[in-house]
Amino acid sequence: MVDRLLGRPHAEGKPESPTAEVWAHVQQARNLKRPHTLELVKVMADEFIELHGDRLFGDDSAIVAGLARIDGRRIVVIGFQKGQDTEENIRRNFGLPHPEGYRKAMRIMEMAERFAMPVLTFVDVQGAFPGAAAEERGIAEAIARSVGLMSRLRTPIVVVITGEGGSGGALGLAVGDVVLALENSIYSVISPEGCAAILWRSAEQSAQAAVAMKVTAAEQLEFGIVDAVIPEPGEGAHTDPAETARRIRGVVIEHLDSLGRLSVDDLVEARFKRYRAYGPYTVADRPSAPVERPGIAHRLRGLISTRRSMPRFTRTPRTGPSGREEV
Amino acid sequence: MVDRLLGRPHAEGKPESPTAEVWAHVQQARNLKRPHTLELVKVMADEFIELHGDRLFGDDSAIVAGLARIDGRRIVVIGFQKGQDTEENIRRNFGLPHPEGYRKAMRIMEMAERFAMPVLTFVDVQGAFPGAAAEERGIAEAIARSVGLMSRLRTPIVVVITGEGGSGGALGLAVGDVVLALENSIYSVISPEGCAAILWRSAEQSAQAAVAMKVTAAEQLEFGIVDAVIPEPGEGAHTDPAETARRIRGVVIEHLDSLGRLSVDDLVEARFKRYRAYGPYTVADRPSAPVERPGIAHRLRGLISTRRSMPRFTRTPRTGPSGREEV
Amino acid sequence: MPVRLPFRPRRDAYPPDLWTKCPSCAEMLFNKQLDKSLRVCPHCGHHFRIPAKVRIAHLVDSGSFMERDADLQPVDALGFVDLKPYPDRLVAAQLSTGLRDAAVWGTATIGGRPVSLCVMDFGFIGGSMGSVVGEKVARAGEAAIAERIPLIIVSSSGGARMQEGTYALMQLAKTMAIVERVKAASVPYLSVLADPTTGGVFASFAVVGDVNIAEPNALIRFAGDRVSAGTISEELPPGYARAEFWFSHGFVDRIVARAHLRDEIIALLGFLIAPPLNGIGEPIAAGAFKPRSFLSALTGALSGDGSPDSRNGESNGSRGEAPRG
Amino acid sequence: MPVRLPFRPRRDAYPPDLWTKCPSCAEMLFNKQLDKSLRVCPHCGHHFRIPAKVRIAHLVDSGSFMERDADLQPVDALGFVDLKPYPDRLVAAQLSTGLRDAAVWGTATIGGRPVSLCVMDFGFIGGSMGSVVGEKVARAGEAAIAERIPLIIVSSSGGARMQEGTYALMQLAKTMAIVERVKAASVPYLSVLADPTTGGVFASFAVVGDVNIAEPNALIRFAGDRVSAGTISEELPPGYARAEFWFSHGFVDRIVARAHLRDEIIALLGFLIAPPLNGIGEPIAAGAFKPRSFLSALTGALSGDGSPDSRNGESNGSRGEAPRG
Ligand SMILES: [Zn+2]
Ligand SMILES: [Zn+2]
Repeated sequence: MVDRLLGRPHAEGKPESPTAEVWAHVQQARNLKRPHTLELVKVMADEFIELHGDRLFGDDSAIVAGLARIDGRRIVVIGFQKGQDTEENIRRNFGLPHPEGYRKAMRIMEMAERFAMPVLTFVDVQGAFPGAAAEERGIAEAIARSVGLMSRLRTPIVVVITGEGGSGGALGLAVGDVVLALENSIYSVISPEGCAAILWRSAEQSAQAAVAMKVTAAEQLEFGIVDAVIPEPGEGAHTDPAETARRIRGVVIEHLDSLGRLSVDDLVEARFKRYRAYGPYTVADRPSAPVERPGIAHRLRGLISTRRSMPRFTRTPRTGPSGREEV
Repeated sequence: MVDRLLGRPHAEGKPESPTAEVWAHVQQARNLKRPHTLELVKVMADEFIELHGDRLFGDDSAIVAGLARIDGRRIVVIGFQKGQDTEENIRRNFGLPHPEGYRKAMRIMEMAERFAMPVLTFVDVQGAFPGAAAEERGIAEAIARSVGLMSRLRTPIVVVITGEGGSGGALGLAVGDVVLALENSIYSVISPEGCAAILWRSAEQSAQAAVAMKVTAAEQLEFGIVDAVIPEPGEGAHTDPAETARRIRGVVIEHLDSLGRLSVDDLVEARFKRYRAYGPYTVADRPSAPVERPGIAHRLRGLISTRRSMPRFTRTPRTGPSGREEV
Repeated sequence: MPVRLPFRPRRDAYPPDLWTKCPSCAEMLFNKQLDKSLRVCPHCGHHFRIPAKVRIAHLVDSGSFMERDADLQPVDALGFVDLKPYPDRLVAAQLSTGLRDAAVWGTATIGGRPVSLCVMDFGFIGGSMGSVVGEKVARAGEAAIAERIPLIIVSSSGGARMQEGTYALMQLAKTMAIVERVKAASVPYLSVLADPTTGGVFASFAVVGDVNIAEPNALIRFAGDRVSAGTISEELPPGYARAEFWFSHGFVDRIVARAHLRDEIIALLGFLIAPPLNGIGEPIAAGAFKPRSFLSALTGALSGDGSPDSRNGESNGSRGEAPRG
Repeated sequence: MPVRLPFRPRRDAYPPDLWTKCPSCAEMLFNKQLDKSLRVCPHCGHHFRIPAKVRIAHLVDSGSFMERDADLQPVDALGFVDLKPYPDRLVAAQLSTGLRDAAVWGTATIGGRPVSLCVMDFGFIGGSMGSVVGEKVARAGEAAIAERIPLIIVSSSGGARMQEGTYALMQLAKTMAIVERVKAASVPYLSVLADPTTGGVFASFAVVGDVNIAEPNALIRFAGDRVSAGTISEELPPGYARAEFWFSHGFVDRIVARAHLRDEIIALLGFLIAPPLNGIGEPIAAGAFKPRSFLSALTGALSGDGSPDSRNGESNGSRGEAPRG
């Protein structure tokens, strides 16, 4: 497990196939030398005070949270924290959070709301800790409630996917007004390994699964799940963490500015509509192809200036009464 | 411990001293044959659905909670549950709650607020479980938050002290608009044993401590901590649990009627002022004796008809600027 | 306008004259008898998984269910291909179940009380949640809010539908955003967790009911078997992640056998009633803590422009203090 | 109108020319030096308990503290007698500390920012909380709300004061009712837990700060030693119920040595700022979830003629399907 988590730097030469290229991207996203929340905050913030504990059971070292001053603004920063070496990784449970991490995050988010501080989250997690200790203390409940809280929190939320955006564990800190992603990050509904194990019944098809799920930041931008991709310096974020942090800082400040101009009511309503609108479908009795035009989410995100492309699939508007039948 | 919890029926003849009389009262309050929450609900309610779990860690069997229909009203009932025999007592942890019990109670109270259901609590607990398992999972935090929630819950709360009103563990379910007490119940800031161990440095002075703390329902009525005392049938509640339940039922319905006539805003404001006003003190530069007249708490409780006497001590109104000094 | 797919008998609509072997006690059960016992083994109590429409028929007042949005149709947004293309899987699932996707929602009465009901169907690609399932959950929640009737969701799902990628993941956020509004509107929500309720469904709407009801022995967990087996190896105790496990860990209020589920829901509906709205569109018992006197007094004290009284008046008036009965 | 008790030097105001033995490392410490190190052992870091006014002097901007309500005086409501009468204990404590009860509150600035500050004094009957302490905590909270300045409470207490019976118990409710209002008003609250913070003080305001700060190795627990020893016998691990224990169990945000406490508070005050009130006396960022369009749309929908079509239309409209592009 350590080996996999430590990742491998991608090969020097050109990857020989599109699949290999995607897999190299996945490995890049997992490179433990990429900067994590604390490394990013150290560069981005002039001041940072970490807060601890869920006030219920424990303090999860795989999720960190605190108060930061960035460009003179008071904000709350919450993010996943892998270690950069084996020792720290063990201490941080390989960056795999327990319920306490999300419950700490919720506590700090409610504080952010109370004191009118925007929230910035950094997402880089393989997934929630899949062991019994997390399960029996309600990792599912913690993620569900954190997602629900973020959907209605009355303060701006900016999300940055910095590495692995892994499944519900990632989503637990990834609901926001603006979702940014580092160039080499990934975002997926299940890890490529998990997907391959289930659909191909073989973990060896992980690269194929990564291709099929379209996990790369660029593809997620196309889907409208991500609003903007932040280019990484040099050979990737791990080669210049400080420059990576500075780039994130610039984009985040820009978005905090935009979001700060909205009323809290408009902000929360737009966020709701964004998530309410996600996911394409058609209506069977009007069998036209999915309409290729910007949807609600795009219109709303138009409120805030972002560099992004059109979502390829959007919801078909419901114009007539729905079909009904009796059982 | 079992022996002590099982209690001893008080002697047939007259107690020989006032101290012995108070101690007999304490033993009466602890008699395990007294009806506890589930036994009372069984008689009082036409329908009861127990709800379980704190949605965080566990389900505490020492605190029960559920939905009840009493006299056609939908209400929420929450209370402590000792066992009536050794086997049930072990299963119920001798009625000593862990944090999960208070957190379950809070969850159900919030539901009561959401669905506009009054809350009825039954208080009979020696105290919160004093072991490490409760301590480390935050029994203090759970009690504090439950007390805080009850101080502002936007639905009527009727509290009935049925046996032992033991310390913070009891208060965690005992903040309400009306606080009733069964005739033989006790209410104290610390158990007589605990008080004796600390102040007399000997648990043998427990009876003396009970006398000093004025733990009986009648004394608590005098203090204005309890609003009305419900007489027990026969030789005590344990001799006729069903009649005890019927008597409680009548008084509770009467108070639910009164409280239902208040607006929620008035109700919550009156409850706040009640607890805000508790506790006598004087002001040194106006060294008159404590004023013997009804205070804010009494005036507010006048909104609801209760059979009670005057509080003996009330807050002196603060009419001038307070003293200041520099350090 | 009823919309029906061409369908063949689904695989869990057993021929009534044949036998089924109970996977728990190995008893041979006559299908007709099994249907009569609501597909619960009369010998060992094993609860067979059941199709959504069978579940609905068990729960609602006869003839009261009005299905809504049966015409919602999934889309292959990713062009997803594993061992076979996603569209092929969809067509196969549609043909075998007669459903367009893994959830059915509509309005009905249960014991005479109107409800908004959404039921998942494990027979459709493992009850997985893609955009259509999320949309149906959302619409069921919105109908509950609009009509101030209880929301009931019966979950049976392997989790998010991988073939829809992060759109499937976003259904967790979509459904939770709706559930938050259901709660803010003081509309009751009953979550029924049937076998299995796992992954992203457990980690969103299924776990946050006002009352969580589980069927006996239902498998309920976030981390899937294969996923967690491949990641963390640890011994799991017997009964791990079953309904009774969740009861003792505080996440399930009630474990209710299928034969009693309808009565249980009727009883709960007798208690959990959305309070009426006040004049400004908020539930009269809304939980927001707005202590009347102290905040409005502060406004007067702190704004200092000389009209604190009128402001107090507005503040009090706007909170709609109608007399209570 | 300054009010002072006649007092003799309190027992913890050590004569500056004498030595004190550190109870932790047994080192002999010169009192003048000990005062310079804020009564922290320079050898082992042991934090001596300190009187409220010494604590205040450590924390606030010099000369900024304005004590309030120093004239509040406890009352023997129960006529309580144990080994000696409660009034005798009060007089003795007042004479030895120069305080009328176990808490001092007032306003001050810390790093230039105004705060409402309440500090407990363990030297006064074990820092126990009776009606006066509860009243001072409440008034400190009310001042914080009224002036929209942060509330800071430094706890050091053996718990509720037994001699005041259930009136002391009610202080838990009084103080928590105030803290709930502090939070509802979006006013920051910092709780500092000094050695020891136990019993009813830990189980009320001390545990629920927006940020909980503990001094190193401070004893913090609900169940008192003697009480729990007499009731449940179990082995307790080393470090049990110390500040570091609570940090790892999630109840303490920060453990801060006394030498850094003022700077730490100044840093936190730079972040935790009560937002301004809106026009109707609520904080602009108030947490109540009031989704604007859907509730007001519902009011319109439900107060009207109730025709299902218009209801649907409005319901859809509230979902905001405006023209796209
Ligand atoms: Zn069987
Ligand atoms: Zn030392």
